[in-house]
Amino acid sequence: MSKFQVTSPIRSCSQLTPDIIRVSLLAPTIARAARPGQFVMVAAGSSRDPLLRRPFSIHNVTADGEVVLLYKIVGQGTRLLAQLRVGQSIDLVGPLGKGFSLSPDTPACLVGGGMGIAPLLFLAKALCSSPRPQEHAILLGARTRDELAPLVEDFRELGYPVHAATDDGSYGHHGFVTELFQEHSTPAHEVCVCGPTPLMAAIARQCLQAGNRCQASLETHMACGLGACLGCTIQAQGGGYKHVCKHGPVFDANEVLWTI
Amino acid sequence: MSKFQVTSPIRSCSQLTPDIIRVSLLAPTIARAARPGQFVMVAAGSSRDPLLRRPFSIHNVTADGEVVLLYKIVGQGTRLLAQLRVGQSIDLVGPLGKGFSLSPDTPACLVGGGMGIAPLLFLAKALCSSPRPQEHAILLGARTRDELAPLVEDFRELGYPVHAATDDGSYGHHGFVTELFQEHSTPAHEVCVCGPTPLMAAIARQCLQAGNRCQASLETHMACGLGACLGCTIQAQGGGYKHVCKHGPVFDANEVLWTI
Amino acid sequence: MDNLNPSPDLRVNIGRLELANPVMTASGTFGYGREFSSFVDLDRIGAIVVKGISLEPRAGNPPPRVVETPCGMLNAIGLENVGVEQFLVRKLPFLQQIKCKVLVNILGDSVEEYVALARHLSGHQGIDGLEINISCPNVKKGGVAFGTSPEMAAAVTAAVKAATDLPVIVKLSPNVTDIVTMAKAVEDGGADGISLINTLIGMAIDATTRRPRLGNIIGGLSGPAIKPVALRMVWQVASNVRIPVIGIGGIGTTEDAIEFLLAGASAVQVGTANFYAPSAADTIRQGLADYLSDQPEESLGELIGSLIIEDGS
Amino acid sequence: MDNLNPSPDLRVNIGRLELANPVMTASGTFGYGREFSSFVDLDRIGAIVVKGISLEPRAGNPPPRVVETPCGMLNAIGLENVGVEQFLVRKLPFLQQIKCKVLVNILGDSVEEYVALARHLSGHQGIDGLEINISCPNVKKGGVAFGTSPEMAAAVTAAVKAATDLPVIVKLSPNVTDIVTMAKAVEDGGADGISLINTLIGMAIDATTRRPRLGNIIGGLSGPAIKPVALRMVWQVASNVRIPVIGIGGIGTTEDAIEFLLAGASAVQVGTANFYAPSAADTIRQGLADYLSDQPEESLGELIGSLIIEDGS
Ligand SMILES: Cc1cc2nc3c(=O)[nH]c(=O)nc-3n(C[C@H](O)[C@H](O)[C@H](O)COP(=O)(O)OP(=O)(O)OC[C@H]3O[C@@H](n4cnc5c(N)ncnc54)[C@H](O)[C@@H]3O)c2cc1C
Ligand SMILES: Cc1cc2nc3c(=O)[nH]c(=O)nc-3n(C[C@H](O)[C@H](O)[C@H](O)COP(=O)(O)OP(=O)(O)OC[C@H]3O[C@@H](n4cnc5c(N)ncnc54)[C@H](O)[C@@H]3O)c2cc1C
Ligand SMILES: Cc1cc2nc3c(=O)[nH]c(=O)nc-3n(C[C@H](O)[C@H](O)[C@H](O)COP(=O)(O)O)c2cc1C
Ligand SMILES: Cc1cc2nc3c(=O)[nH]c(=O)nc-3n(C[C@H](O)[C@H](O)[C@H](O)COP(=O)(O)O)c2cc1C
Ligand code: FES
Ligand code: FES
Repeated sequence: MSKFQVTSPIRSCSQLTPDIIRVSLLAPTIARAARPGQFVMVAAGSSRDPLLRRPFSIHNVTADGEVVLLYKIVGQGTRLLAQLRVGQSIDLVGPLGKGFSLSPDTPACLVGGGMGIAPLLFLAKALCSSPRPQEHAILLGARTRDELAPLVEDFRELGYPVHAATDDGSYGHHGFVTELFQEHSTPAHEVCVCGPTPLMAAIARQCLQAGNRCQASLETHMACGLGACLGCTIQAQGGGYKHVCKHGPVFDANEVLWTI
Repeated sequence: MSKFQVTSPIRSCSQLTPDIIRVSLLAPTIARAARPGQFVMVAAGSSRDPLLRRPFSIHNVTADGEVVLLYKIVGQGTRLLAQLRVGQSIDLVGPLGKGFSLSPDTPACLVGGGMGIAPLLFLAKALCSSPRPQEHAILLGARTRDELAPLVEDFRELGYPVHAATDDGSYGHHGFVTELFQEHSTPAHEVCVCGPTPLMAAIARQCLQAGNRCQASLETHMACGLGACLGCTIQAQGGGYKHVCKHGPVFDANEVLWTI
Repeated sequence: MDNLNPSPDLRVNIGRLELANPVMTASGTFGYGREFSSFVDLDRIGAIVVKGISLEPRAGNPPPRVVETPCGMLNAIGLENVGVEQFLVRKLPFLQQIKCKVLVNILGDSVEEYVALARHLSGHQGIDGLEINISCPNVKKGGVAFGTSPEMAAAVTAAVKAATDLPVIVKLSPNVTDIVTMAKAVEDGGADGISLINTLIGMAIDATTRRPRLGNIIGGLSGPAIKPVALRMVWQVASNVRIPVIGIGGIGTTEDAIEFLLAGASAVQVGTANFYAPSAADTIRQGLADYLSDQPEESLGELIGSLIIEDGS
Repeated sequence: MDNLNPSPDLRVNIGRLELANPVMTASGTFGYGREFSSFVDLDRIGAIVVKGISLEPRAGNPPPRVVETPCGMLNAIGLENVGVEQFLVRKLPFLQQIKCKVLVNILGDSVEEYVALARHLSGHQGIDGLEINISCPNVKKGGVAFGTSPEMAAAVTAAVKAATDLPVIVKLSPNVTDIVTMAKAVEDGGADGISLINTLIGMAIDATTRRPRLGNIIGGLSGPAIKPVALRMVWQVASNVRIPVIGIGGIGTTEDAIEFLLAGASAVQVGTANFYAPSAADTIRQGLADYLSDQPEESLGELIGSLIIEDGS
């Protein structure tokens, strides 16, 4: 449960689309301790505006101590991050939260939508060493080919077959990843989903009906990421609240009250 | 009296010492309208922290529309400015304030200390075209050779003899620029001084005694630079206040109540 | 894609005062208009509120008068102004030539001074209304600020209303326990509108010199830092009075302005933003027009107070 | 160059409570200490103030509960906590193992609840004092916050003092017209110290969805944005009471802490800064030691209230 604050030099940095960026940061302590599904809190610059760190899933870690993030430019913080260049540093706190938990010999179905694909690569890598990796299903969706194709490649490189869907049909199945799920998931699959809330809610419901165990990685606004501010609440099944940074970000889908 | 707000690309940028920087910005409207002694208000980044623009004297302007600034890194704003590279832009408002006023055929004595040298280069350039440029005296002081030598060169390139003084004696006279003033100024000189307040006060007093006309370029904290906030007050001779951004930054030394 | 609403109607009314659009500039941050004529088309913004004017000229506070704070600034100008006579002679003629409305912000040490100012300023072409700055201490009442006592605030409002035919806006201080009570008091006093907020009282210290950073020790906090407080007070006041409310506090972008309109403000004033973004008022006016042209609403009036509050939560 | 003062004495007293140094962590921003054990040496900071505890567990407010604002943040946590019983069972044992002092922040709906909490929390090893959060509404008095009425604040202070032997700090709300009157009231009520400020009340709106950004609509503003207000109030209060004052509000750096000490605070609490700089409390403690080792003062106590005010200006 060790957590670290590390000033992490940017090792490499690539722009997958005009607003999706992958950045590799040298942070060996975090890289070693990280488990799939965990996240880091990232300081977007040294000014006090923006004030708070931003949470990002750990997209991957490398053997030589790099933590890789995949993010989309959506506001002030990500805009500032995107201005940084190789050699400059980013201040990270992590690894944080509870990640995915999979039994090694159960086949898994990973379902990712948009930036929700980020944590699944790290998870898929961990699953490579499971007894029958070919039994896992990887289902990825995004809006367009540009956003999806480079990510699909990463999973294929790990040796997985990947089923892809795009909203505009420019790559893979024309439609939603939920449709891929109906087609490719089996009752034996343990399901891990990350993406927009409507996607996760739909998958969670389908799993409930079909009897699959399902884990979902949730997002909320976070101030601390450390379980201290109590700001990152979601409504829990059966009443009350849970905190995404501490009880999650990965929850058993049954713990969550899906309101959408 | 035209003022402009211009997003100005950095054309070139050089570090004279680890904390003194000269930057050339493409801002043709401002460059054309600028008079020696005027200043610009510079936005240090796009974040709201720091919130206010920073005032800098116009160090020089070029025929192809560049505004040159010379500044020292002293705090958050100048630190942010110093991170910007050629090709990036800086937002300028200017030219602002009342500059130096010299009658073309009177010999001038320019006295600069530290960053107070910045506006004097632009002034010296304007004086090149006066009937007898060789009658002007240029007296410059700084802490060390590093800080002073490159600036002295600029004035020499304009064809002026320059008298230099450093606090540590590493370049020119070992001592203060006030001592150079006693030696090299004549009763005929119109004096223009810019630098730390104690320097300006001392020169102003010597001029008062000797009967020289003296103009001093003052600094205060400024919020707007436009005469609107009334924040940039100095105490005036004879009571009341004057506003540096509007009545100055260049004042007749007699207008100012020198309290140091 | 066509705009839903290609020529949106930005007009708003503050009582009898009709503004071409809701973008005003805040007192003390826009000089007398002229200072910004290179950056803002003065004919096109809603209104200018000029720097606070007193009966006699005031020299103001000793320097330093301004200091930057995180996302904000403190000022202790001390109400420096040329006095009402000089204002009429030296500043009004320029203001008479521009098309936007002009409000004069007035300040005094006693009810009588406010009344005298209101009389002086009435009946001049080019002055369209008064904004009463009640953040000033009432010298006769032991220096307690008019703006912290509902009774004194109501009294000064009523007295000024009786002394002038001009629309009278009362500008509230946020340094009170209960802003709604203050607002209701000035509404009862007859105010035609309420503007808020004035600055929060703050202080800054230089750890190196161990001295206050302002000559006056304390000063008024303004800028983006105070926006959340301003928005809350505007929402509370607009929900509890019937007269129009003008939102002020940290407004620097079109989005900021929309937030205040949604909270119930009929107009907004741009303050500190004029300093760091001298064309802010113009940018926001244009931004509101662009925004509205994409919305179902046909006029800006429909936006006012249209914040959606989910109930049951 | 030798340090003037190589091993400076950082100890300060808050009444009977002796702290190894003046750096505390603010309630609600440091969990129960454990959450920060990777970043802060809990044995070396002055004191931890734990999240506000009520008699019964509270679930808190619906999400979203936090939103960023310029140089600050709004929170509407709604006082979520495990309740006093669970606190003693589940949280106290860890706190008993660390060397720094522990203060429990308490909150209630009535004087009786505060008294019951004080009784429950007295006599436990590991609890060194109470901090009364009076920003809560008094349900019996129509929901007016204890912290906005001098009488109610004095009453709750006196009642808690009578119910416990622990040192009692009263934490003031800044949302009042006259902070000095509030401070004097709790001093008269018998408080051993005063901490201030709690959060300013603010609001944020999402212009796109036209909805409040917080589930609770309004929330508490904290962070660097409020520092000037906090510093002003600390200075005013410290100049007008005899009991020790603890400064809170936007403190994130050593320089911030020094400014509050100069203004008269005997200690400081680090709040929101813990979120963006989780080792802030440690950094500031070390920073104060380094600072003092270069100053003529031999102990930190000499720094307190040593702001230099030039007279005559
Ligand atoms: C555990 C966790 C893991 C995440 N992993 C990734 C990732 O791997 N890649 C990635 O691109 N993004 C990820 N996010 C989302 C990411 O944190 C936000 O996109 C980022 O904080 C936006 O910062 P900004 O300053 O650019 O945008 P802002 O200006 O702060 O906000 C822009 C918009 O995004 C919304 N927003 C901001 N933060 C959040 C949030 N935490 N949750 C929901 N909405 C938000 C705002 O309300 C606003 O509408 C993750 C979030 C969480 C909680
Ligand atoms: C008309 C005018 C012309 C100027 N020309 C130049 C120039 O050509 N080159 C140059 O290097 N500097 C110049 N300055 C000073 C320059 O504006 C400040 O150094 C700069 O604003 C510091 O910004 P910062 O954010 O880096 O420092 P901050 O963090 O804001 O401040 C660092 C320190 O400098 C002090 N300081 C900041 N601004 C001022 C100010 N305006 N006056 C006095 N003290 C201040 C602060 O109190 C603090 O002690 C000029 C100032 C004025 C008013
Ligand atoms: C430098 C300065 C001077 C001000 N002078 C006045 C004034 O004379 N009268 C007044 O009512 N308000 C005055 N104000 C307050 C502003 O009009 C406004 O209410 C406040 O700054 C909050 O808005 P902002 O955050 O947009 O600046 C002044 C503010 C500043 C920053
Ligand atoms: C998320 C959060 C939760 C808080 N919870 C409490 C609390 O339970 N009790 C309390 O007295 N103050 C609480 N506060 C107020 C802080 O202790 C502190 O007074 C305030 O945040 C100002 O300090 P800062 O600007 O350093 O954060 C909370 C503040 C935040 C940001
Ligand atoms: S983000 Fe602070 S408790 Fe989860
Ligand atoms: S800086 Fe605003 S009036 Fe001079």
